[in-house]
Amino acid sequence: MNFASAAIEILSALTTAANLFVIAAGLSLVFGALRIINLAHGSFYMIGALLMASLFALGRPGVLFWPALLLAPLLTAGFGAVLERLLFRRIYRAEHLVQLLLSYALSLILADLALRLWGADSRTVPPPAALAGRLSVGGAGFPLYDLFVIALALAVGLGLWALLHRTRFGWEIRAAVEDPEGLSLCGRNVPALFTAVFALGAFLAALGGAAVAPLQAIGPGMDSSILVSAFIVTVIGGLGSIAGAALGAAVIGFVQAMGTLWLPTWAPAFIFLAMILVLVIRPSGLMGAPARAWSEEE
Amino acid sequence: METLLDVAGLVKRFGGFAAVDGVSFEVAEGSIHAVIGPNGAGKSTLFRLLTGFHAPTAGTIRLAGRDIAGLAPHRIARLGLAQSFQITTVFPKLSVREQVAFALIAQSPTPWRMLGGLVRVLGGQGVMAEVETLLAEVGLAEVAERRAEALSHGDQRALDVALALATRPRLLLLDEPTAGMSPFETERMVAMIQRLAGARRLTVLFSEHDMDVVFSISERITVIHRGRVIAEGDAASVQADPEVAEVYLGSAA
Amino acid sequence: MATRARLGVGFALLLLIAAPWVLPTAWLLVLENALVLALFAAATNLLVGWTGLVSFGQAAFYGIGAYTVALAWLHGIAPFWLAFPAAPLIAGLVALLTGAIALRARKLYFALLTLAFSELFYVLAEQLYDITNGANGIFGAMVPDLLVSPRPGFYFTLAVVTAALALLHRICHSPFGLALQAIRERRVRAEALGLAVAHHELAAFTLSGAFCGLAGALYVVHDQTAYPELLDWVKSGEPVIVAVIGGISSFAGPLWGALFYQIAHDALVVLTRDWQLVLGALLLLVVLFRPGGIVSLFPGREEG
Amino acid sequence: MLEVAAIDVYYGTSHILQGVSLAVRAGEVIVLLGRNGAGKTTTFRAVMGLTPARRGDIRFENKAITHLPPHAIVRAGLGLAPSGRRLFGNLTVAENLALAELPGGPWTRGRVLALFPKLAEIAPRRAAFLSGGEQQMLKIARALLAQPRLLLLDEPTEGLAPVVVRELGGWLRGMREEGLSILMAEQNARFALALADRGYVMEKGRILREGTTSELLTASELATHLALGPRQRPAENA
Repeated sequence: MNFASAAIEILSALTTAANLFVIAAGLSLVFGALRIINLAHGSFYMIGALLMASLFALGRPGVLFWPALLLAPLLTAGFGAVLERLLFRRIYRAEHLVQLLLSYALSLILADLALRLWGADSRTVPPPAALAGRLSVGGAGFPLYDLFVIALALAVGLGLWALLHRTRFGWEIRAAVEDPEGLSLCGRNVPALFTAVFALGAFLAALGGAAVAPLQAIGPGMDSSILVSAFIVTVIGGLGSIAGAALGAAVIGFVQAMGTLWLPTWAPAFIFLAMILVLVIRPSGLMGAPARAWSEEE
Repeated sequence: METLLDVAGLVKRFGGFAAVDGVSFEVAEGSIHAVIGPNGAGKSTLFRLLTGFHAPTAGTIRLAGRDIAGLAPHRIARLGLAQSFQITTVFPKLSVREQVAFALIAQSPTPWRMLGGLVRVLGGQGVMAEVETLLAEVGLAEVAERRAEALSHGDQRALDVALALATRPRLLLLDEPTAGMSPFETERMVAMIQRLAGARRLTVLFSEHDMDVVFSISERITVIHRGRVIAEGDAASVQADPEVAEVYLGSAA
Repeated sequence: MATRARLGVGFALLLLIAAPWVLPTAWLLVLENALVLALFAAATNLLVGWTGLVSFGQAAFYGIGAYTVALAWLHGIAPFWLAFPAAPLIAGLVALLTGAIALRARKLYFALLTLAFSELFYVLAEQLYDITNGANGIFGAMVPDLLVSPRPGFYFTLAVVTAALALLHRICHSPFGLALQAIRERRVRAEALGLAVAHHELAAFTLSGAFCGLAGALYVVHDQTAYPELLDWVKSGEPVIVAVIGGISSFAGPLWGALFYQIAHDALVVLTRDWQLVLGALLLLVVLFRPGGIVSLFPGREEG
Repeated sequence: MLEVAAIDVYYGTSHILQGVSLAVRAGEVIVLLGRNGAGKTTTFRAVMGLTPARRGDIRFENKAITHLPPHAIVRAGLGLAPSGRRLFGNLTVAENLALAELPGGPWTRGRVLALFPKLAEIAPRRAAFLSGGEQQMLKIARALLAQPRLLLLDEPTEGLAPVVVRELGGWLRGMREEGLSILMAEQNARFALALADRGYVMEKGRILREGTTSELLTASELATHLALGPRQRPAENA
């Protein structure tokens, strides 16, 4: 393997990792604030991608790419908000088996509904003309769209950091991670905040799905394949930590790139081995979420 | 009387904060001994150190001469120190009889020996009879078939004590045994403690906020405040201690 | 067991023994599938329902049981009658080793670790092409002819499942089973009472893995094939869902769940393509409104 | 201004409060005395809607608040400074304060910082790293910024050094002069009674006694319930 193709392989792995970060950040955010495990997170990713494909197809080829990239996640976020009000709200205090099963049940239902609405055929969305080319560096042609996905993930990461540390909404989320009751004593409507956080999580999953549309075929089955990867990233980083999600995505990206270069067939196994290794050494991930203050009181 | 529990120079720090800051006291075999102190004095931490749920930063805890500081909770339990908890911690979905039986068989060392039938492994009827004796002793024979979650608060606390007794302890640790109880339930619990200490020759170490209970049954009282022992003695001497009064009534602002 | 329960079990066994002479072959196969699933679910429930350990990786042991029989045949290592009893032993051994690692984590992290192990074995089965035929799977005459014909095959499965369930029932209702329930209810208190909790959890994990392996070996008897998806986490979800739908707090729950699930699945797959939708909706309803599962619908039958 | 009428509160199946009634009039400082586990914190939780009462009524300024969610109760004019280390430890002091500030009342961050100048000094520090006194200050400041007309203080002296306790007394007198009504739960009876107009004594989930400060200071129950004197116990020779 020469340098050029190795560089492209690495970029491709980085692109996957960047996109995984966007999705895992949503999963982690929802876990941190709501203490809920959402196995339907992959469904939001799939719905985002499918909506992207449908919205894109509404206009003349290429015209609606950017509006669809924004609108698909927004619509999914709205849908997520509805699900939070109807279902997830009931199980915040339930044991994790109930949370796992309820969200798994939901993912089954959504997978079937998606199959009904969009059919079994896979769809494609071409990248916009401006990003269709390659950037030539040292004999290697990097697909511009891959670079865009990486830039988008960086923007999402910075945006989330700014949101969490520089806005009142972000302070509320961070406060809710520690002590939702205390937040309600500050006169903040915590249930409404939780709906918003859940919607934001769905938004990030769907954004990941919409952004990945030009890179792969869109169709049924996307949900379960991404879910395991997103969970690995989140768990390696530590559930509930956005920075952890970034770190987890970086670890997975690195492992995947190295695996692809040297032992392509074993790359998937390395990811699981990495997760097992991290959890054995640090049973709550690299940057596990802080426990809620009041649950530790004697 | 022999010393059963000997605590010397016990310290537990969390970060920079010393919750228990050099506590020493002795509990005589067969006595009823109270540890009291205002909220946040360090009683809960002290109890967690004794039962092995925290490892001490420094100091020794000797149970019948053997240092148990830092041992795992189940090891300490096997050495004869049992506790009932401040927040009732019975097993909600098991029946009263089942969980007392469980507490008895939990003393058996390996999982593999427990795979057989209940009665056979327990060595015939003897152990089931012990379950019934224990239930009668704490006054729960009539509700033996009920799930613990369906019991009254007082009965749950009694069950909690029965579970601790099932480990055949030498020292029984009771963390606020009458907390949240009605006056009637409180009297039942007090009577039970006295009966156990009398009939079973059990040593009882307990923490308690209800001073009536403390002064009516304790032979010796250790007062702690801010992680340190500030007074020790019998009821009369502790009541007369000005520092204790200060700690409990507070000082005017 | 209460007299009524004994009578119920005896009656059910009589029905099952009569089944090959009454049911058409297609339905006999459905029933056979249900028996294997019942064992898989009951074995998983030893962890989920009894010990309170939610594992999303029991398919690993199911698959290992299946692959033991299939690989022994493919490479001529051992005859079926040796490979079959070896399957639960090997699955149990792997469970012992992976459990020792997975049980270091708690609750959700434990669930995800079991899932990771399951996926790891899945990848191994898929990538070790020279040994396992990879994604193509293994198929062929790996089972003695006798067991392939419907009636003897059914009776063999029935006999193995009955014996295994009897053993599992015994375990669940032994002092060991009581200890597992105590761990589920309040782990810390069980430890304070002197129970070696970690050893008990590992023992439960190992036993569960062995019984899952046995179920996997029976799957091979039934379908004469082994393929990587048998080890996938989606497969791991199946016994958990079956147990929950049936009712995890009783021994009989997963058995009823398996019967219900298999019949509903095989009937609905013919009628509609929305099996997943129905299953998801059903699971949702059970989790939200009937946490006791199917068995909680029967009057006066809380414990099995 | 606050009327609690015969409320019953349960945690799961255990009956914690049994027919608790109390009242606070505008401008009063009321103290709720009682041992650990007497039900003081639960009473506050019920008033704030954190553990809603199963029976009985709670009215604030003649408006029923029994079944309102906590944030609505806060916005109706009630504030609680909870006991223990209930702060957002990962947020800075400044963030804690900004989060707590609600518009439309007398308390601004500037005014609160004037009352607690120390908080301005430590504004960039994470709340988890504050001393006990600083934490108490921040908790009270936070509760004030929600613009309460009645402030509930749960164990304000808990874990404080004597010097800080005296200082706390000063803050509370200051707040009272600003026209704030205060309902305070305390174990430190002398501290609380020195500040209060009236008080209630709780035991085992019930109100045992109500009276003015001077009545309570001399009442023999107080000595028996809070302090060390043994009480007559009728049937106790089992």
